[in-house]
Amino acid sequence: MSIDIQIYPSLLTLVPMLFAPLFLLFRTKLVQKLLASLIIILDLLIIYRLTLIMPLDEYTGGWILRGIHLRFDNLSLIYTLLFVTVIGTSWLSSFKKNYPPLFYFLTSILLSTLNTSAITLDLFNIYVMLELSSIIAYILIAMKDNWKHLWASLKYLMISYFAFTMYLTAVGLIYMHTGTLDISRITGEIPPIIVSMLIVPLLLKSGVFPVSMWLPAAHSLAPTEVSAILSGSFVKMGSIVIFRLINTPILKQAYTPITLIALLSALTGVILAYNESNVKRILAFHTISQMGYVLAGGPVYGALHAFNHGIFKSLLFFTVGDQVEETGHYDIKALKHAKFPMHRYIFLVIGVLGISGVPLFSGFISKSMIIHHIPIYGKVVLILASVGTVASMSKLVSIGYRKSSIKLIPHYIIMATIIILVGIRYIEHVISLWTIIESLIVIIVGITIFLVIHPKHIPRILEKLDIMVIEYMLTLITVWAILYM
Amino acid sequence: MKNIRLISVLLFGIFISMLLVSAETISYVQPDNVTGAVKDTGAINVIAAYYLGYRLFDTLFEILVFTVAVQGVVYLLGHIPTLEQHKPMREKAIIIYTDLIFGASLITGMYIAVAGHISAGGGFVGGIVGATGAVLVFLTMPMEDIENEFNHKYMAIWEAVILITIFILALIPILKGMSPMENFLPLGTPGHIISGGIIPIVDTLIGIKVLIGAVTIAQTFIKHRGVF
Amino acid sequence: MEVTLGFMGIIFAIGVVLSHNPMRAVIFMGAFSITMATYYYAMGAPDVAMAEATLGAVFTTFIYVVAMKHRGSIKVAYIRKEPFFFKTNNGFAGSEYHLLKRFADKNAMHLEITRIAEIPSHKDLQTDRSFQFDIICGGLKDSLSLPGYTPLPYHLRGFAIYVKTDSEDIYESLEDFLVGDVNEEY
Amino acid sequence: MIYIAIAVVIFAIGGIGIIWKDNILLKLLSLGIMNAGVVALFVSIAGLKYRIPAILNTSGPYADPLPQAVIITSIVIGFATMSLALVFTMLISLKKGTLSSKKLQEDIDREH
Repeated sequence: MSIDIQIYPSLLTLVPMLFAPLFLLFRTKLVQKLLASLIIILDLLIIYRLTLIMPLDEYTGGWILRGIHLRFDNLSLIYTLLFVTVIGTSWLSSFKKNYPPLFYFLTSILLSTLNTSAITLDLFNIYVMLELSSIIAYILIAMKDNWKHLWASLKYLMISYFAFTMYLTAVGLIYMHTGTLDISRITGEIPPIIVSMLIVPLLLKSGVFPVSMWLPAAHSLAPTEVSAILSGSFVKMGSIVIFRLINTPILKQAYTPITLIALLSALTGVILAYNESNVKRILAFHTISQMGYVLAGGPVYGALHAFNHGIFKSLLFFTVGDQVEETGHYDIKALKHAKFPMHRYIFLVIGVLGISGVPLFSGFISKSMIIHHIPIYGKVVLILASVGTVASMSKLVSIGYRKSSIKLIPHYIIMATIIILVGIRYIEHVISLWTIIESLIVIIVGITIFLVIHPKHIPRILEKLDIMVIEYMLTLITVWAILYM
Repeated sequence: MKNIRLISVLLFGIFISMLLVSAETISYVQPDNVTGAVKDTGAINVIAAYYLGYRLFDTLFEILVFTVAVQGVVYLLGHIPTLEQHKPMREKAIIIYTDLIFGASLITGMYIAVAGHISAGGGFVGGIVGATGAVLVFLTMPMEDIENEFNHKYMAIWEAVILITIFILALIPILKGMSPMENFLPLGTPGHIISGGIIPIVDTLIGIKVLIGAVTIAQTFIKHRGVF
Repeated sequence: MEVTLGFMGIIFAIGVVLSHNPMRAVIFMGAFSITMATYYYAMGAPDVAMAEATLGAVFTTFIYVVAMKHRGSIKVAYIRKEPFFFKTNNGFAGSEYHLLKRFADKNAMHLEITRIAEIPSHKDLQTDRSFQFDIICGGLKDSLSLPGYTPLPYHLRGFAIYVKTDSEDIYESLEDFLVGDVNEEY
Repeated sequence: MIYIAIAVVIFAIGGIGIIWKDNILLKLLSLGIMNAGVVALFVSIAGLKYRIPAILNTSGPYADPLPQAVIITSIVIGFATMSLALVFTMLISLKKGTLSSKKLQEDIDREH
């Protein structure tokens, strides 16, 4: 093959897709390692080549206006980089464990669906991506043969299939109204009821508070690498589609309800996390909270925060998940007797510093950007949420460490390096006396709260299937009502 | 719990009635989607032209959805022990008729798959029609015979190979300087069985792939659950 | 024509939603799929109709029927005692048998019935691995002590069905069933 | 417009079934109905003006082929989701001996 093959955005998807069945054919570990690294390297190469000529439009099959419209731009760049990094590191981590070939097959298809969601501009194509990635998630969550996992997965299946069917109805009605499925060609006003049917399933997919109570059970029960993939990359899919829709007639006036839901989610997520004692569920609730930040941030700052969150959340899930699998304890009290080994604790702390928004770490950059570009009511809520983040993360750090021999674990190091590099490289954009004082105050208040207020056990009533449906319906009607006014 | 369900049914009802009321405000635009499709793809079934031409990208994912489901079902059902009490119907007449029907359904399915670009049907439907016949045969066969004749391992290999072939067909145009998923074969005369470039080829491959996948699902279900 | 088909579809859909028995619901579902396939054909979509007829009506129904066959099984051991639990030429009979059968049908479960000669001794229950029954019955008094099993008295005073204490869910649902406090809505 | 209404009503019946039923199998069947409702919606949109299928050996004007072409994908996705959901249901009922979603949820709560 010559080097000057012309490059297309769709290659990002076709490459992992092409290699995925090979995982089922060649079941030896060595071949699987080779294939995994080949996919990651090729995808990174394609992303690099695409950045040289972006923004780049493609209609599949070369049929202008009739093929599916794909576009590679800044937004796609951030998201595809995130997806490739998270899935690559998860593979790196999974080779030490005993995963069936099916895991690699599913995750490489997941990578291709995630990549597609980052480049596609076609409403129906987005539906296919939503469904395929969810089907993969159901199987990944249910891989352990335990009825709790199966029930978490089935619950998620029912609520999300219900939601995506609604999304598809909205797509049909939009097609009827405008005669096109291409986001960039939609013109004219869309009735608010259709907009709400289109948006709420995407919110469910992005894991924000009232509609996504499937998330804690699913993300905490899954094995370590699957949790990292789900929290690090999978939930970002909804947010990128929402960002794609922002400048179109569909979402022009609809951003207010999304911001409100995002703020609610940012705050509720940390409250629930603070009162939780299962370590993996703490992290899952943080995903709910941080996705609130992402959606409140909008396409520029939100996308950056999505990247940062993907990186530090997967680092946290790697460290905590490895610890949980090693000791068998989920409860924070039990873990205080089985402390982290030194080499794991350091990376846990780096992840915590990232998520808490401490200067010199990546969370600081995107969090201060979001806080400074949001209206004043949002500012207050987000600062409160940051305080809560620090408080509940202090719970994790307070588990403590024991001395152990030094081990170099590559996937921890990759993630930690990215956190610190991003944190240092972009610090000049946000640094000022005010942001530093602000973050210091947040940290001090957060730690004080951790020392003073004792967490209470909150019953998991919000995670029942019936309640989940009612949460969904309420959100749907609220969004519609706000849009209608 | 009952109250909560009642409330959500009410909310759902309100929402649907709102939808029905506001359906009046939705206008209808019919885009001109038909002319030019035959010239572009060479398939006189314009639905196939969309399905395997303009929107081949979606269809690739659709095949993947099916494959993922098959793999998931096989993996998850592997957790429960196989059932000992598969009792096939061993009457001669039934065996002969099911075999005949199997043959007929395979041929019908193949035709539906191959001729997807000139008449209604297509790979998916063809594959499932073929698999329905195979399911009938399963009712009359002992489990060992089923496992010998429809060997899991070989079927898995074929499935993966066909999947890769379809993806390679989507990627070949790049080497010729065209964009991926473009129809790189000559289009032929519209209406003939050999026309439409890669469309009949992809249709056939999808047909075989779906046949294998559906047979695998049926076989796994019967193996672990028994029939009727 | 099309409108009639559409309304038939609506009626079958209501039939699925209103039926309490899963098997009947699946049959309604098959009828619904076939009707919808005809409806799509009448609306000028033969490709969609064929996909719906083959995938929706035939294959999905097949999978449902196979999957519904018997989900889960209860291992029952019985001591032959005439009015309570005994074997006739065409199957089992007796008051306790019918009680259990109705319970199993309601929960879509399958009874695996084994006959035992006499009330198992303590030693058997504690040491013998083959005593892995969920339920022991056959006109037993509720004053017996079988380690690992809890008596569940039912409406005939003084008689009980012994349920394994570990299998909590069978215990609870059977208790609900026997007490008559079953107001689950399907 | 009556065709759109029929589709939305079927969709609504499925949705109510999902919410109201307690048995998981019946919930899944209702999901299937909901999916069929959406398919009917797309087919109705395609045939809103003309109902001759777009196979060009008859004469036009034809129904809109695009909604018909895309909705086949949705049928397949529905089938795939349904078979997976059935497998989950079977495994759960093997382990827990119940299909009531209420009971399963209570069991989960009791373990904490």
